[in-house]
Amino acid sequence: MKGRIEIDRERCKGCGLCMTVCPKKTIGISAKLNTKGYYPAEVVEGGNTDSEKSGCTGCCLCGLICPDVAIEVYREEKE
Amino acid sequence: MKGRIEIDRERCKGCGLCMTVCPKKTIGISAKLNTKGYYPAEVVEGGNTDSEKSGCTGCCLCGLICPDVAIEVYREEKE
Amino acid sequence: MSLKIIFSGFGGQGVLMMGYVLAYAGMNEDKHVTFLPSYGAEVRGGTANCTVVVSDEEIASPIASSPEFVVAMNYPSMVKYQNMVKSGGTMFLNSDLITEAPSREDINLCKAPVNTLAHDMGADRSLNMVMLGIVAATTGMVSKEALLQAIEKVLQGKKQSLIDMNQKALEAGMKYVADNQ
Amino acid sequence: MSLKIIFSGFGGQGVLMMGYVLAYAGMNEDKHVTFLPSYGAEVRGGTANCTVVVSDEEIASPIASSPEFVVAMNYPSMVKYQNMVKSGGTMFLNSDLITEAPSREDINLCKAPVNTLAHDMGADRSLNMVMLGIVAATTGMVSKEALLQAIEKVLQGKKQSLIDMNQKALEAGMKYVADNQ
Amino acid sequence: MLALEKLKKAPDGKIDKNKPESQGISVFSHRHTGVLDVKKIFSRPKSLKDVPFHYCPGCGHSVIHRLVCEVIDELGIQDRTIGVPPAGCAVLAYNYFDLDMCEAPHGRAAAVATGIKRMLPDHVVFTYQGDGDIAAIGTAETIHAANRGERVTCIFVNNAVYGMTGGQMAPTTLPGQVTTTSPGGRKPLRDGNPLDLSAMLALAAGSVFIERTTVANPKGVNRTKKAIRKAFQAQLDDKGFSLVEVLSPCPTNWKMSPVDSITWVEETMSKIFPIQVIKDVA
Amino acid sequence: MLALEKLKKAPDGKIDKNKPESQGISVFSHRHTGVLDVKKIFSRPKSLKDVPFHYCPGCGHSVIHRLVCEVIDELGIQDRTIGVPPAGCAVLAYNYFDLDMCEAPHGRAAAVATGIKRMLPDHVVFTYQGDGDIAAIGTAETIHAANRGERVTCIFVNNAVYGMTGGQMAPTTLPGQVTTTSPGGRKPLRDGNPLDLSAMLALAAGSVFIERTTVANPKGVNRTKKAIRKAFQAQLDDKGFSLVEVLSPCPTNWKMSPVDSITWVEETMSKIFPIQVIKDVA
Amino acid sequence: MSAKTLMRGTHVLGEAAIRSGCRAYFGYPITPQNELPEYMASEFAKRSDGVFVQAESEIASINMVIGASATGARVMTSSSSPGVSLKQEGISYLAAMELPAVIVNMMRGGPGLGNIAPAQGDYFQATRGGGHGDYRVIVLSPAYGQEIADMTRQAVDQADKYRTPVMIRGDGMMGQMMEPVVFPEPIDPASLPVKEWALTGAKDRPSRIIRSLWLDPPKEEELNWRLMRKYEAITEEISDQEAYLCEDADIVIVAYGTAARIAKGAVHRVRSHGVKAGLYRPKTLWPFPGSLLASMSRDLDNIVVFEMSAGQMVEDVRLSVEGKCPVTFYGRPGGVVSTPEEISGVLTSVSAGKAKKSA
Amino acid sequence: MSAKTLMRGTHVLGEAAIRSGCRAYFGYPITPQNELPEYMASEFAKRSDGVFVQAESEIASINMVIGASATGARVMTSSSSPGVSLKQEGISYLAAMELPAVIVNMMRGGPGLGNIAPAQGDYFQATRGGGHGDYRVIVLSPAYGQEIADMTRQAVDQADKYRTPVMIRGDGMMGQMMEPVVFPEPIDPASLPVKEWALTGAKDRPSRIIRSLWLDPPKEEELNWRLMRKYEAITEEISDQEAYLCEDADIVIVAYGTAARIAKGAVHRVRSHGVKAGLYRPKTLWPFPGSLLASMSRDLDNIVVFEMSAGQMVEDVRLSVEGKCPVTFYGRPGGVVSTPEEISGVLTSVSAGKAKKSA
Ligand SMILES: Cc1ncc(C[n+]2csc(CCOP(=O)(O)OP(=O)(O)O)c2C)c(N)n1
Ligand SMILES: Cc1ncc(C[n+]2csc(CCOP(=O)(O)OP(=O)(O)O)c2C)c(N)n1
Ligand code: SF4
Ligand code: SF4
Ligand code: SF4
Ligand code: SF4
Ligand code: SF4
Ligand code: SF4
Ligand SMILES: [Mg+2]
Ligand SMILES: [Mg+2]
Repeated sequence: MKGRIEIDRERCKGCGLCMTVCPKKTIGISAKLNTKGYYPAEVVEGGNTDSEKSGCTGCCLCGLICPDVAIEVYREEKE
Repeated sequence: MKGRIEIDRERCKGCGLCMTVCPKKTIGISAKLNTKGYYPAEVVEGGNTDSEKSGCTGCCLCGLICPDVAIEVYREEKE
Repeated sequence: MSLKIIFSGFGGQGVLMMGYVLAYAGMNEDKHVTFLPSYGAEVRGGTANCTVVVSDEEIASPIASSPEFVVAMNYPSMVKYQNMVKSGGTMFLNSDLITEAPSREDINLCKAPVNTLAHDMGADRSLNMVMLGIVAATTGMVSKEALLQAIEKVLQGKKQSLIDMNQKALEAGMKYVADNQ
Repeated sequence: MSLKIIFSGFGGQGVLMMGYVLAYAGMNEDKHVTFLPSYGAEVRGGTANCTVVVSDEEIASPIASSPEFVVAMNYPSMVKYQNMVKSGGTMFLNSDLITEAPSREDINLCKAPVNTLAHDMGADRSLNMVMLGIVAATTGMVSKEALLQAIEKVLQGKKQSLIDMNQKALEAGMKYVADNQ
Repeated sequence: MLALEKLKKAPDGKIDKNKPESQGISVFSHRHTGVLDVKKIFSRPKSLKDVPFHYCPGCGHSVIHRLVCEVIDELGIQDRTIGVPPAGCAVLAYNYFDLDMCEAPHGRAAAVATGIKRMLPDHVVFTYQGDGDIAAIGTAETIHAANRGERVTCIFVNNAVYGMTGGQMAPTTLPGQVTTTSPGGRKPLRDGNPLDLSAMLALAAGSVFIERTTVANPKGVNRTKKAIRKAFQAQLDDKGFSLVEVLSPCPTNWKMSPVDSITWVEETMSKIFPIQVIKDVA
Repeated sequence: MLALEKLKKAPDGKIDKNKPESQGISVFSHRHTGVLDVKKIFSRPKSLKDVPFHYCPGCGHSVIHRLVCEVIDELGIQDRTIGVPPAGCAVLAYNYFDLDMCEAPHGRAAAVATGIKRMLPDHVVFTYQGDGDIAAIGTAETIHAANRGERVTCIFVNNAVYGMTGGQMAPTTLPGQVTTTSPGGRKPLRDGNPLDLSAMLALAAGSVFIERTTVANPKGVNRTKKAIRKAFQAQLDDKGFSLVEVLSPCPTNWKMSPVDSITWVEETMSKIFPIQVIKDVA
Repeated sequence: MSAKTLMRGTHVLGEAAIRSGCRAYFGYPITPQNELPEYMASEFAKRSDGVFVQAESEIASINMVIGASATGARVMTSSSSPGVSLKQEGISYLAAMELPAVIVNMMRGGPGLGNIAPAQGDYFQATRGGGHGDYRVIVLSPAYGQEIADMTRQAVDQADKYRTPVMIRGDGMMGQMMEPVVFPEPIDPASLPVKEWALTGAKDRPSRIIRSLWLDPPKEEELNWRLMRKYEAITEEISDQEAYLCEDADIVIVAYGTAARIAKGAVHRVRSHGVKAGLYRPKTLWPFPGSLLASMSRDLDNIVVFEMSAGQMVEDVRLSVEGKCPVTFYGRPGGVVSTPEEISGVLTSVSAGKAKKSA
Repeated sequence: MSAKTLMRGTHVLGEAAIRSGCRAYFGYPITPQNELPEYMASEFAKRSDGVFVQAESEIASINMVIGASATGARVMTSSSSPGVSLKQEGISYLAAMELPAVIVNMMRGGPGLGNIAPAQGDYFQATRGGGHGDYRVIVLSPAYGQEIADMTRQAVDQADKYRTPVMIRGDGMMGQMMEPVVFPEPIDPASLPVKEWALTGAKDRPSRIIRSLWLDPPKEEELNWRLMRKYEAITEEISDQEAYLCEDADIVIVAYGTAARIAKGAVHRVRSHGVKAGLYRPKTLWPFPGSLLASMSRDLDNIVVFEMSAGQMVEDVRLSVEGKCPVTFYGRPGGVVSTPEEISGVLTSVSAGKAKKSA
């Protein structure tokens, strides 16, 4: 299964919880402040969605734990 | 064992609890009001202290239950 | 005309009902009335009393500091209220329970053995209505009809026999006054 | 003479400490001082600010509605306070985080890259004392000695290295002003 | 106005009964018998003031007062015990307990006791509270005192009703029980259920001894006294919070005779509030 | 006065990091892949207003807000649900819940909810309360609402501290935990013990469903949602009082990073407050 | 029933409230007002459309009132002095949230636990707001059984009209005393106008919030000034008093509630001895009906304020009169009920004092 | 340490209380006063002779105060507006039981939950008694850091002397602001006079009772009049104010606490523009120091009352002045903090209005 997430960098407060729970380690912390003054989470540069191993599976764990509903999760499903 | 009780008829409110608990039925209710307007408990007329069966044993049950500490109990003990 | 009366006694003597019936009767005669029961649940036991004012005008104060009439159903009540009665007023005493006389000279006394009277008619618990009958006949505060009707209203929903008994007791009280006049 | 200054920035920039050290120094120079921190635990996050008044006379009001000086350590603070500065007053800006200029023409600007300055001396977290040094050197509100002593007092009980670092940062700020005059 | 003096009749025997008799003590006639020694084995404790109670006939409050005083006398702590009475029928408890006492606003006895005990840790502090006081308005104060493990003792008089205010529903009123504010009987769906505060207090880590007893029979009276003694002892031993809940008759508001009241406690009330040690880790 | 304009330096790379970046969304680059259908499987629920939360980074409150809204949406009861926020960090909850909401004074949410529910028995009424709110000042109101079996649901956010007022000791603060009012760490002998309100509420006859969960890990989040759903369902089924206690991180007052906070919940806090169904008779 | 009934004050209050559409009562026992909750309990047990909850405390009851009122219901609570102190936080919230509610205080002797006798020591608490912040509560003071019925109707209506808590104040005597009463016609709550602010579930409309938190001071200030404007309107529209035999009076006694009845008795007495006395009886304690008194005061020799307290309303009298006439206070705190004789003595001696001065 | 220290108001209060022999604090968190309990917690954690209890509520804390005070200890509690409302029942009890206690209210914007900004909306509550019954509480209003220290000492002493609760009132600004303070010398509680009424166990003496229940109205009345005599003595002995630049003033602004500081700034400003303004700052709010103001008022053109409320102390000013001088009110409720500029504007326009009228 393949997934994809969107992180709203203005909603994100950089708590890092999503990073911690992501089994695929596809999330990291941005090097740039957002306008609220937080370093938001972002999809890791070079995160490889094509790889079954390291790519996002759409497991939603990040979304579940995110306190700020800053993450939306999409999953690719066979029709 | 032989006992004896004293009922303070002015303290007594005639609740009748002592009567109910006395195993020897040596307590009754007076036919005369006390100055508070209650019919107080009294030792039953003809209560026979000499009789081992019907007389007061000094078991204290009446004293224990009396809400108004209107009863004092004495017991005759061998020296 | 405005008449004030205090009913007093101990709980169980129906003291409040006396006052209530009187006030009710007064109301039904289109008089101004107030009925003020004693209250005080914060201390247990003790006496009961109530004050009734029956008046042709609006009643300013429902408190009877010097009432025209006092009814004492037991001894402590007599002691408590004897000094309040207005000079020239009347004190009604339940002579079954009150053997001493009040210490005042300037008031009338109306003694009646209401326990006995009620007992004799087989209505031990209606001693209050006997006394009320005596009060009504003596003071004329309200009419007999109004009182009989008031008893009916007040006991509405209770057994008819009870109503009858109370009405009879009231009449017995009034008759007692007539007989002894 | 009575001078009012607002220090502002976000939490973690040591804004309150700037004000506290300044007030402490003023007190030790026997001036009248007030230090008024912002408070508001009932809403999370947001900015921090404080107001310091240093005066030769009793301070009537500790509130600076039009302060002579404002220190803004980040952009939102500049936006918030730019209109409050007294005409002819000075705004101190942390130019590392504030690239735009305030919209007013009638005030002086004193921009300094305090993050950089602190970073360059290996004391990232002492950017506040750098800024305080700049403020002190520019305004002359209190003496250098009083400030150095205040830092020592305020950090009493902490590690000596920390005290040294903060004192050095203060001096760095003052030196920066001298160098760039 | 009639002068009705003359109407006075001699009352008959029956009515005579209603007349007050002069004061006196009714006793067995034989005070001493032969060589036997006569000892007074039951009378009022020393720390109970020698005044009549104002409680209604058959009320449990005064029995419990006596038991508390007996325990205080036996422990010899009258001179260092401070009591906190409630607002409730026992509001005048200080008229009976010969102890230093500090009134508490309705329900707040546990907080007042906390204030006293914290300042005088070597003293013995107890509260005396009704079910409305302790289990309704005072719920929070009691639970938190227990949870803090305050070294105080609560005497909790459960009579399933608001006695002092004239018989309203209490938190401990039984289902179906008629009170002035549960006119058709307490309906759990509408009015809630009897609250078992003692069980809740047992869950508080700071409580060490909690027992439920009754004074509705002599055995219960004895057991109540033992429980009170244990509760005070737990405090003296600096163990924590202790409480004795006593099921206590309120004939007046139950609209029962005193004798029926004790039967009701035994047969009905103690079914819902079982007599038992609820917690004992003292 | 110096004109220091000229001093402006170009910031180096490191400091550049501090500059705000314009708004944007960070996404995986491939939105669609081959014949697969891309479905949004996780986003904000409808009854949660689309505004940013004011809570601190890593705070559990907002997760719990989201879960309540998800349940409300799934049950289709947004138009007949009324919420009661607390005084506490969630005091502004009405800014997030797109529901009719009525503020309650600190601790009194259960009483306010009772008032609402009694008037609108067909509506769904819930309170949202912190541990200080529900288990300290609101102890009595909560216990008695449960005891009356009020058909309301409490969401009880246990973060072991007074969050809003700046980190004072709460009734649920753990032994040894440092707060601003337990400076050397909570000492049970002096400050009392962590109070288990949920266990006490389970003793109330009117409570039908009580569960303790956490939002400190994704599994806990799922379980919390299920619990909230069960709690609301118990209310919809007119069964009685329901409550979900959620262990929730407060990084700010615990003075921990958000990541350390969730670890602390899992490793320390849930030892004292075990994750479990406490009562289920719904 | 529009016939006369003989009923005690507490029952009159309860019956009048029900007839005014009040279908919710939340309370906690305290003497001397227990007959009111008891009446509500028994009436609402008889009908299916009324809610009676005996709360675990006064605080719980006032907060249940907040909740019930928020749904748009007409709602009442009652208590007596110490219990009313406990409701102060909640009353401040009601005022700030602009929620209607009727709160009854059958005052007793205080401070502290005091006693249960009739007293008027809670005047300040009611009229100045015993709670925190700038708010006012409409305070109605009936003195007669009929007025209890009428003012209860008024209280329920005004609470809704102004969206504000209204307090009815009596004492044990007012509550226990029975007088003949004719009740107003019953109102069907369903026929009342819909409250556009009430919480009924956000069905087909935006969600609603009832709150009192305004973290931003200007917003909070806005609320405060809105309240003040409302209070000004209330002051203009409802201030009310009975001015009895005041037209030709040289001396006026100001008293309310039970004290006013006693004072009326005293006025009759002294009039019969030739002292031209009148009674000024505020029916609304807040707003205090001071303007008529102020305009009368220039022509008076004396004003006597009589309260069953150590002196509280006397401040409102002084604020109204502002020195235009001497104001004497006579009070009996602690539950002592004066007699008309006693008060006529006061009136006589004050007017004699004045006579002497002007002689 | 008799050296100057820079400390926030709440800490000054705590430290001064400890130095005044206060060894017991009971409280419950609420902004903006949390730093006071926090200070007490940390100080009493350091020493063995102090008791700090964070209670489960404001009600519990005021009742712990009752208990602790009953043992003779010097004891303090603190809160802010809504929390102080909850303490009203307990305060009425303290007054009735004649127990000393210090109660701090760091007021916030109200009514209801309001906000945490500096405000003065609880003046009535404090000075008129938000609780039930006839009682008063000494109310002290510091305006400067040093005064917080001094008045705390005074509060603790007066509470004991008069056996009455004393309230210290500030607001968030007073509590947070740091100013240099010199503390009074510490008092050893053991050196204080023994309280003959305190509960210490009935050892070798008759048992003692602390109570407020007097079922018999004459007894309760006796208590009330005893309290009233005490309050009269207090009024005579401790009423206090700062009259600043009032000697030659045409216009006087009356303000207390934070508002008084702002007003002082305004006085300076308008003086520099030729308006002869003075500041009258009550330091005791109850007893209100009205006599000096009354005697000044004939010579004034105007009195302006400035409060951070919708107008409460203005009643005390009017009661003092009784129409001898026009009284204008200016208020900013809800936590809005005026600037000295704003208030000088008010002074200027009021005095201009007056000038016009008299021209
Ligand atoms: C704040 C407050 N609320 C209410 C009361 C009235 N009140 C006095 S005692 C009491 C309850 C009595 O019931 P309980 O505690 O069970 O004691 P009991 O009389 O049954 O022994 C109440 C409600 C009060 N005095 N103070
Ligand atoms: C009567 C009253 N007392 C105190 C407060 C201050 N206060 C606001 S929130 C709060 C407690 C916050 O703790 P908690 O309930 O655990 O919620 P959290 O912020 O941790 O979510 C307190 C004490 C208040 N608003 N009202
Ligand atoms: S959905 Fe799962 S795999 Fe994808 S980013 Fe989130 S946690 Fe990682
Ligand atoms: S969990 Fe949410 S708020 Fe936290 S870092 Fe990830 S996206 Fe940002
Ligand atoms: S002591 Fe025992 S036997 Fe004697 S009277 Fe009492 S109960 Fe009866
Ligand atoms: S138990 Fe006591 S009060 Fe009751 S009847 Fe017997 S002696 Fe009298
Ligand atoms: S009312 Fe009940 S509890 Fe109170 S004294 Fe009477 S019997 Fe005892
Ligand atoms: S203080 Fe704690 S509970 Fe409050 S918002 Fe911040 S993290 Fe959440
Ligand atoms: Mg009880
Ligand atoms: Mg919390």
